[in-house]
Amino acid sequence: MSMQYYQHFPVLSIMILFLGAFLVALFHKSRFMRTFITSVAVIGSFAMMIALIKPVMLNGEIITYWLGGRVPDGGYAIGIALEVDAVSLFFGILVSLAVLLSGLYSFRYTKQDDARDKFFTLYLMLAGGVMGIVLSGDLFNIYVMLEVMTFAAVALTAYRSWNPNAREAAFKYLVVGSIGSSSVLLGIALIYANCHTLNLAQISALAMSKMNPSMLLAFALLFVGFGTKAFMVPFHPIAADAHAAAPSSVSVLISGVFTKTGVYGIIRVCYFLFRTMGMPAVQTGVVLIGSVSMFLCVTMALNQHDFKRLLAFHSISQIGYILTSLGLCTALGIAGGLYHAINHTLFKGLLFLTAGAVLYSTGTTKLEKLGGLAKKMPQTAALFMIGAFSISGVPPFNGFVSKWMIYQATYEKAMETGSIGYALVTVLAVVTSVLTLASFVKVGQSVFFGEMPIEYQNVKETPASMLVPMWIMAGLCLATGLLPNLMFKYLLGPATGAVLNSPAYIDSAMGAGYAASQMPDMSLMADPVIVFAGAWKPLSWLLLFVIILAAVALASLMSKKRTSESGAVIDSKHDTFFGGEENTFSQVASGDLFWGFKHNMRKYLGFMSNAHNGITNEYVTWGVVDLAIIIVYCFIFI
Amino acid sequence: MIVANYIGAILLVAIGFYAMMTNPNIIRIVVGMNIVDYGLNLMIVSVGFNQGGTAPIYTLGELTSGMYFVDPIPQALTLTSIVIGACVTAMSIALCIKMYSEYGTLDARQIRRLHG
Amino acid sequence: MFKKIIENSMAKSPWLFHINAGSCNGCDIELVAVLTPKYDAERLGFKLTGSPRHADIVVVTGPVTAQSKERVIRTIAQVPDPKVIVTLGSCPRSCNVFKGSYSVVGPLDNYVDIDVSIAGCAPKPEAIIDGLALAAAVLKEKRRAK
Amino acid sequence: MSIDINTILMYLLYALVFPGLLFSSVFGLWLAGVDRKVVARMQKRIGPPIMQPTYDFFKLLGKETIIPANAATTTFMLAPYVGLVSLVVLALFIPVGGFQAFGGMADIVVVLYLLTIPSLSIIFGGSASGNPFAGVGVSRSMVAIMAYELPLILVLLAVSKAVSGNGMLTFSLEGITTYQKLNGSLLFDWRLLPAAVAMLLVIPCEVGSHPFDVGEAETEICEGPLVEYSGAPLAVFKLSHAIKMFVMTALFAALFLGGIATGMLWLDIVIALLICTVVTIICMSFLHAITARLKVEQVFKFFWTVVSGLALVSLILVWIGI
Repeated sequence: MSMQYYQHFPVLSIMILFLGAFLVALFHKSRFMRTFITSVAVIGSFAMMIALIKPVMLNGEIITYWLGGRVPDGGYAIGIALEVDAVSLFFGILVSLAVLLSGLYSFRYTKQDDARDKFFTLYLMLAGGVMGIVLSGDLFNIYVMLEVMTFAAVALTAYRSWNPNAREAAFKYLVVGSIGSSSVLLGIALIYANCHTLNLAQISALAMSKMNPSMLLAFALLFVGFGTKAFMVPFHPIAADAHAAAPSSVSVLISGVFTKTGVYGIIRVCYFLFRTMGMPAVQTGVVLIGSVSMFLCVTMALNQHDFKRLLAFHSISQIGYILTSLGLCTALGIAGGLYHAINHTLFKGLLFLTAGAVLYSTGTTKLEKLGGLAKKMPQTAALFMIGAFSISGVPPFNGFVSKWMIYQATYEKAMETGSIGYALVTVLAVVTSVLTLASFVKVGQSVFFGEMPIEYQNVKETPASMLVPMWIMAGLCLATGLLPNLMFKYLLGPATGAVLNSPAYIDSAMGAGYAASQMPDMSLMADPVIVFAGAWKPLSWLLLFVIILAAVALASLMSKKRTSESGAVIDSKHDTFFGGEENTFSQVASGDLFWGFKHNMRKYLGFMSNAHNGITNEYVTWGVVDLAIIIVYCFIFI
Repeated sequence: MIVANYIGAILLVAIGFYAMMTNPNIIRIVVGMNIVDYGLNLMIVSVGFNQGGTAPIYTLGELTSGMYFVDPIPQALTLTSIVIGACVTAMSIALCIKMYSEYGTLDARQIRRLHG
Repeated sequence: MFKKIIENSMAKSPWLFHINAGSCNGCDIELVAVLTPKYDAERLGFKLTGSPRHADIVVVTGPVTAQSKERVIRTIAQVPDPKVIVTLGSCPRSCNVFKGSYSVVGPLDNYVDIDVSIAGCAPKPEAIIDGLALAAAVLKEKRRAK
Repeated sequence: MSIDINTILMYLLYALVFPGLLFSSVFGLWLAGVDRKVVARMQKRIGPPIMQPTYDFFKLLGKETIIPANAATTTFMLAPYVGLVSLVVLALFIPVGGFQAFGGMADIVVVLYLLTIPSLSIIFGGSASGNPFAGVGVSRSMVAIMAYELPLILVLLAVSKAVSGNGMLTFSLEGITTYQKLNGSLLFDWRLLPAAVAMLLVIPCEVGSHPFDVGEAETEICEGPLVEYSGAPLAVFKLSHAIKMFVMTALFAALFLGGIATGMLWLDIVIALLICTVVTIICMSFLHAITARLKVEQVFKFFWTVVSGLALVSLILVWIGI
């Protein structure tokens, strides 16, 4: 088989990022070179991923690239492989898109920092690590890339020397994250001891026939390891610290990309390596973890007083949605989870970037100190609104479509299994969505609307070079919401099919027929059919919206315009009504905003707030206990 | 013999986690991380160990029938893992130094500006 | 035609905003009495609003005290046009028994133009309804004049 | 999707006349008038004419619009229109007497989310006005949304479960009404009675009527988010409020009384509109006349315990399939 030119793209898209990292370090003196190299690396990586859509997504090819040309010999994969199927490519596109937009944003954003060359070196290392994970077909390679990525992420978290919390956050991140890394390593060792190979495809072919307690332990360890990278409960506190302390463009990567590698890892472990996802016990476990993550973190988010920390908790809450949906093991559930994964990257990226813009302009992200910025930064406020509507699932933005699918998938699962538990998961997901909305109303009221403190009188709109990536993200938020059909055709459909079709993945690496020869049962679902229980046609809905909006606009134009707006001087007519008093600054503090809710939930919220006490040892204890529980759960129920 | 290695590895991991869970001194937490690492390294090396096997470095002339090797891949993995462990340790110690100068203490119970 | 509809609606849906400029509370009680089942001013479309921005008719009671003067003027300014200013009781027009007090700076017509005055201390509810109906007619006229 | 001129004309007709903007406004304003009249009669008053909300609407159109100096102008002016439009779109999706303008385009989850947009428009509009009273109102309105959303989804899921048999799940409103046409209205299914009661309690909270109008308490916080609005935007908000009454009651009629079929479409529609009126009187006017406003934390507690409990009972009953 002659190699097509595009078969080199996976390795090149990783190499270009790492090469960029070294070149940036080499040319660290020149600002132009730094910008140029970074741009070339991130754009090149993204372009190569896009170029792979046609062969992988549309033609259904699986690209297997053996480094050094060491193809499998005698049924054993001795070389290191890069294997790109639709799932890998899906995450690859998602990652490179976030890296590209966030990278473009960083050029201006890091202007206030020192040592910017190191920032871009680490940034590209982080990006390369993530790309390496999602494109690799070798388990140990994934581990190494995981460590590269974690290392870069920790360094970037601690990067802002003027942020007093950065070191603490980075340290906790490193320590608690090391539980995950250790679990992954131990899991890999156990798998190697049983299967004598590190190739993903071969392991997944052999694992079923070699199932024994140590393989089960390896499954539990790998699950927890990748779960740590996805910051599932109870590993969430470190995520909140790290997201908040890191520069915003890095937070975009940590929340939109880093966590996605965890999700990707869980897909690989549960659907490919061990193929345990078919078991009801595993489904229950994953859905349980997902639901707890989504509800617990959204209530934690309601308690926050810092814009970025709030976003961080939401990030984990959304990961909870993704895990819940993926844990259902139905075609609709997988499609919904993957859809939510890409939506999460887009809207959470957008929100982090707006938070960064606020930080850039005002120097703080404390909700209590801000207010009324929409007058000074109208575009940023509009972008924030788009992000907030997307994440809370307001139609026609993208968050709605994926949540809609998740509700259906969970409820359908409930119908299928006859268990009311899954129905309650649907309810929980809806409630979480409302609470998400509530906390973004809080941010909107405290940061962009409400009254403006006097010290922000001279705040300027975000610079254009930062606005452009944000507008692109906002446009994508709307586009992915309006064009689900295209999303299904080009991204989600093939990816869902690939998740359910592990034999094809195996055969592509090991030669045709290998899977059939090694696996006792071949549950092959080559072409999943995604059926919706309800109806939703965003485009025609938009048409309606436009028609009616036009009618209303016409009507309001026809009625005589009687708008009076104040000039520069505030006269008493246009003054805020304050019960007749002269207007003085008085803003409802963000902590008191949902008093009616908090009062009723005070015991729960107080308990949660006390539990997240910031002591590293306790977070480690949670992690280790969680690890132990999951291991025990696996041994009892599987 | 190899069983002793496994038990030792598990013990090391357990000791490391115990240290991380109970010691409030952040330097000792880092030490705990290292102990976990060593446990894992021991584990991986033991996985590839063959009783009586020789080192997997040979020339064709030395090859005799009945000769067998220890698995070289786990050793390579261990090397990688040691390197990574060293990097992580360096990083965390660097952070500890910075934190000590910022907080004036190494006590994890007092390094908790981020909470709630 | 559209203009005509709006003009007619103006007279049929006057919303009140009530300002107490240091009143003894007598007139305030009578104003609320107007909304009770016996007199039911709502049948004419009257409604008490909570914000001056929604109001068409501002009802002021009490002699304007030094403390309340600025607040009254500011609140009246915040009512969107067209608006009608009604004084309820004798106090806002003449300061009544409070005239000459060190703390009274009224009457109100020193500061704003008054459209309708309802006299009495306190005026009867019937008188208040009559005055408010007159105010609604004035409101319509003001709208037409625009 | 092929689009010809006839389809577009039909769209326009549906969207602008029936059951869209014109019809829903007229009927909504009529409902609001009936509501005020009934409350007045219950308090032994004569009450305003039925046309009163219409007069209010046109009067407000003729007033000056003041944009406060502190407000974020674009959001402040845009919010009411977005809310109105989403309500009109919602009116198109909800079947009225079996007549659904756009049948295959929405389901209960879409309705659930579209219902939050009008409330959101009030919230963001109020928030953009920069008034502290509005801030308090925003907070309360949001808590009210949080309060009613839990029982509402429970009700919707219970209904959905009740109508979807033999393994096929249906979320679509069309499917729900079709089922009722075949098997009788769900209100007469005793298992769903608690859900119907819960829905009747959700309606006033969603619409923002007594005793759940915490967000717009005019005597405490000067009408909350609406405090700075005047003129045309306020008129649009009042109109949205009226349309919301129509939409919510029509939703109730579709979910629980969708089985009424006489064979004549116009008669079905008239009956459905009568049901809307009756539901308005029951769940809004009655409650308005006999209760005082609850405090915000009481509203939250009430909805998350009593109302959700009712809905949950229904869900469980439907689920275990008695």
